[in-house]
Amino acid sequence: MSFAAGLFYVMAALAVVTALGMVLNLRNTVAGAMCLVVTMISLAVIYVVLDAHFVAVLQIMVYAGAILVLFLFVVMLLNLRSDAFTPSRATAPKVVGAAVGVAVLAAFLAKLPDALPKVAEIPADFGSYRQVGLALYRDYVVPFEVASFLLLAAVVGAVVLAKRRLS
Amino acid sequence: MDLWTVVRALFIILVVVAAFAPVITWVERKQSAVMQDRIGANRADIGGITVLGLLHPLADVLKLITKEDFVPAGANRFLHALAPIIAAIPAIIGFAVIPYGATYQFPGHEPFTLVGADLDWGLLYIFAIGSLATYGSVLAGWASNSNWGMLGSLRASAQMISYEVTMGLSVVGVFMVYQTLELTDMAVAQDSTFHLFGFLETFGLVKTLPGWLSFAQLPFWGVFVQPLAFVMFLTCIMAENKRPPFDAPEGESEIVAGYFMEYSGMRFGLFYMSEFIEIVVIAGLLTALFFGGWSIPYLSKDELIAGMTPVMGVGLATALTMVAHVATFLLKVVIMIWLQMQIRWTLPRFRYDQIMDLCWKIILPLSLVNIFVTGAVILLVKGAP
Amino acid sequence: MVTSTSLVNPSVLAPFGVVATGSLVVLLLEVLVGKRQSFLGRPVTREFVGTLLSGVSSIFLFIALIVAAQFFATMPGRIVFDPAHPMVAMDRLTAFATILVCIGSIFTCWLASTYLDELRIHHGEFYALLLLASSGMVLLVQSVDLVTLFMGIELMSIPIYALAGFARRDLRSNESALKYFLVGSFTSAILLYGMALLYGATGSTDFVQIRQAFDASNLLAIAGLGLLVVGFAFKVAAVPFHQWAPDVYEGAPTAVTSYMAVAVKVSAFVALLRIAIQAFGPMDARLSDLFWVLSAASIVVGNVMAVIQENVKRMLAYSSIANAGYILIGLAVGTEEAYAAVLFFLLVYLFMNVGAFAVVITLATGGKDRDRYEDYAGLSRTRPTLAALLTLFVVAQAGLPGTGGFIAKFILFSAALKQGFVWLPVIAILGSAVSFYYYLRLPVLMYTRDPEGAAPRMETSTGEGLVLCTCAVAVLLLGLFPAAGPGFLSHFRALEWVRETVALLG
Amino acid sequence: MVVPLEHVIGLSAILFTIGTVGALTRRNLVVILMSIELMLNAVNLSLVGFSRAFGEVDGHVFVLMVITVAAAEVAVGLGIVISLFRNRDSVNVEDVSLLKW
Repeated sequence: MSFAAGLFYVMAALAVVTALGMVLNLRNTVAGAMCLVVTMISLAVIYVVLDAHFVAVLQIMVYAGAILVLFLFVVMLLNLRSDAFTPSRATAPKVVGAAVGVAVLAAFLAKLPDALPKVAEIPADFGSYRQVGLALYRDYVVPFEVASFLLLAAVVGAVVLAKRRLS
Repeated sequence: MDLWTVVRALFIILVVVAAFAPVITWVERKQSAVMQDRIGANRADIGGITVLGLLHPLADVLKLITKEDFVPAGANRFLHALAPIIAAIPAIIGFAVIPYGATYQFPGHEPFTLVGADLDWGLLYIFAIGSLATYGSVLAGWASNSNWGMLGSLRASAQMISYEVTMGLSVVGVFMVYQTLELTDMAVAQDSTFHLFGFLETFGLVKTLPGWLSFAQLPFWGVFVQPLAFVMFLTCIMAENKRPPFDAPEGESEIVAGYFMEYSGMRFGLFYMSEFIEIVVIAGLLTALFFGGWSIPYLSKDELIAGMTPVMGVGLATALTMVAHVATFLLKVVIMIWLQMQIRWTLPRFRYDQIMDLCWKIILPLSLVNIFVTGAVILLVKGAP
Repeated sequence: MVTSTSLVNPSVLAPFGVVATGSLVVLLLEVLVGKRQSFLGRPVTREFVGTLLSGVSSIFLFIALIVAAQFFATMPGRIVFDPAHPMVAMDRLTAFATILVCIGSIFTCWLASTYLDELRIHHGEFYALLLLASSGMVLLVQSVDLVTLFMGIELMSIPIYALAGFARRDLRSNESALKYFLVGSFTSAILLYGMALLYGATGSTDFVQIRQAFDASNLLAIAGLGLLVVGFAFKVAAVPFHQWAPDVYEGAPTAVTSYMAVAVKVSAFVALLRIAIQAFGPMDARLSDLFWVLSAASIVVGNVMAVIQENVKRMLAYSSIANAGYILIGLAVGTEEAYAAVLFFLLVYLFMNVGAFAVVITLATGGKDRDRYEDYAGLSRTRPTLAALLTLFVVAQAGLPGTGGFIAKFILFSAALKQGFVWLPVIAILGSAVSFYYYLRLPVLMYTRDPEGAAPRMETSTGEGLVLCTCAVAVLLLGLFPAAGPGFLSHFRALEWVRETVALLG
Repeated sequence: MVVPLEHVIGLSAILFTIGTVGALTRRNLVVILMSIELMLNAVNLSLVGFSRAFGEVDGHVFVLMVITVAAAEVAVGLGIVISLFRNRDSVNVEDVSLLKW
């Protein structure tokens, strides 16, 4: 097994463990958020292994560096200490739900290998910021422009909802 | 990309940069002393030898190591211990992609580049690493179960996220000029000169540049072609480092010491050290982006090697050039460190709302204007792609 | 892979561009006018700013409507943004849906300006968010690529999350926004996973190429299609993915509720229609079965639950679930005639639903909605015109002959029967019979009981009057002359338009 | 490709399931939001995997769009949480019971 493949499996295991840590951690929201940060970073490493360098950097910059900091910011702003949360009461339906989820997942995974496409050869600069940038600005210029309006909507929406006094 | 290269480079950088940091604390003390007409650090001695106070960093480290390592009651012990490490690591590994020399080829050898890791998204790497640095300060305040610490964390997270945005936008003009995100390529591109009045020719105001004007040449450095970007980037990156005048998250006259208030001993030392390491990284980054990196003004690498080759042969000429480049780079870095110190000891702390206004209401629009103007100029000079 | 951009048709984006530009203008205008003492010779008050922004927004929406109508009248086939990477297309379906979305948004603008004053939440951002959401809808109905489809859905949803929580001091509005947001973003993730699996199965995000490469025996393709449909079922609140709708509809400001109930549903259904036709071609049997189940469940649950509601907004929420069920019949049947019936249903649904909500809005006063059944007792004495109009709108929703609701249901059910679907129309007709009870409860209350409690608002603003009149006229017109009427009404051929729209899809 | 595609897509499916179960069973608003983020990340992983398999960067562009949307959603979502919290001292979904869930 090559170094990169080994890295993939290590990071995959880390991602699953921390994701479970985020979901199963019932007491501490900040610890949950930190688990998710580790998930994001390990996914970024996996992206590098999959030759998606630009996406990997953005994953760290935006997800780990900005979105989750925002989560932490809000958790701290609202001063959500661990005792602010009561552990959920009814557990039976949740266990059943989780079991159903696992069953569906298992069925999906069992049939997965036959359904997948063949893996193609890739050019040397695959996933570089140049190649992704060209695709973004030429083929996908419409969604790119729409994204700017989307962000505007988010800015206006967040201000409307969270600002103390509107004019 | 060879992942081992990165790992190796990170190790080298860890050792080198970590060794530099204590020296810079000394520089800072001396600099402030000079500006305030004091003598500055001069007491620590070993057998009466003070060496200009250079022993102070050593004493500091000894003091920090031997101090009580205090964890406040109600703190989250794990995150409290983790936070300083998270703060220090991004600072240390940031230097990996900054080139400290060009690509050299000795006869009979493979060409090599003097840089920790030659990534084709070098600058993005720094941004990504820098965006992780936020966690250190955010977690520190939260984990120590202290209201002052929490206030500091809130301020730090808001300030750092905000300035990350403008920091990225402010250097887009530089990418556009050099057409690359790779710091090594950027340094190579800056290893040349341009005619200060070349625009007269471009816009057809004169047919050919008259001789007396064509002597006016400047190095093709970021600071000359993107001066606005330089000022904005310097502001943003200093705000990212949370040092005065942007030290509202620490603000000792308002919120005691902010996010690292409940830290002592070497854990405090790590926060302290990461700030100083960041100074070095920032200096290196500014050098690479705006001051030509390793390049010597008016004397490009090829000219230098070609000029010396007849005298001493290719091998020695290349080696000398390499030494000269590394020395130039270090000199520039030192100047940039001095610049940061100068700013830190000149300006008073901004109020928190002023910091935010500066980011969103001044730098953000200006950086967008800069991008548009740069784009328009490039379009005029080079024509549509 | 990377192609030249010389062949693009930017005109395809014209309606989207107009609406999106409108949002920028409104945002700037609010800032510029809000700071001044007087503007255009009038003192700047909050009401004035609101009216001004409402007017400006409806002008932009109206321009977009005209542009879309122009496309609808002259467009022979379909043009796409960039032939190599279509992304968005303009054809009759797009134009038709854009017109509906614009009408719905204009109605919302007109209704909002007084209503927001009554609720004391009149901020200019409302109109900017409304226009942004509308631009998302316009993009959604013209998407022919999964990426633009996703961006359209999000550009539509994100402003609406904020709009639902626009009454910031009202806990019910907060919670409505929260629930809509949680369900909406969960849905987005589901939809997105479906899209990713479809991309994996077919190697493309373009509808036409997905259709060419679609292999119904492939696990990824089937899972992706299923998740996509589930995501849309959430968006249109089809049973069993409907639990959020009543709460969200009840808590949101009523102007936003009517917008959600109408514009969101219209654009989501048109997008689903386009996916069903263009990306999956001749209706896959499994897809049809899926729609069958969703449709039957929505009709049954929507109608039964509506009976036991005590709040008019909640009742209308369940009735809109039931209406989603009727519309899904058309998708399950999957013939050209059925699709045309779906479009006609959407057209009628727009007017009768906005009309009903407009009455609720017109009654709101003193910072509160009057949305409980008791509030409507004896309304025929206090506000006789409103009582008559509300009667018309609920009677139309129930599907009594003479109204647009009857024609819409009639052609939908007959299209289903023609295709051999027997049980669905039977369920739907039984459901409609149940719906008589809860719809007609309102007229009974209004005409047989004495007024009780606080008096309703006594004056109707111009905007509200316009909306009510338009809706009433449209509901009657579509009911009496669905094909072509006498005199100048002969230009008004709704049935023919929807048939042409569908015929050109292919 | 250094690892088989089914391992990448499998990992993505596992993460998506964890996120879904978390979003449906947890009652803490911020954790629900984070679970939804995890679901989006799982989607991104499969997009990157498929993109690598096809040798086209379409998937990468899609991922960029998803990241943008995720940022926008989080901004609005946390705004809603803040406005709710101002009116009521809780971020537990079960306490949000004015309207029945």
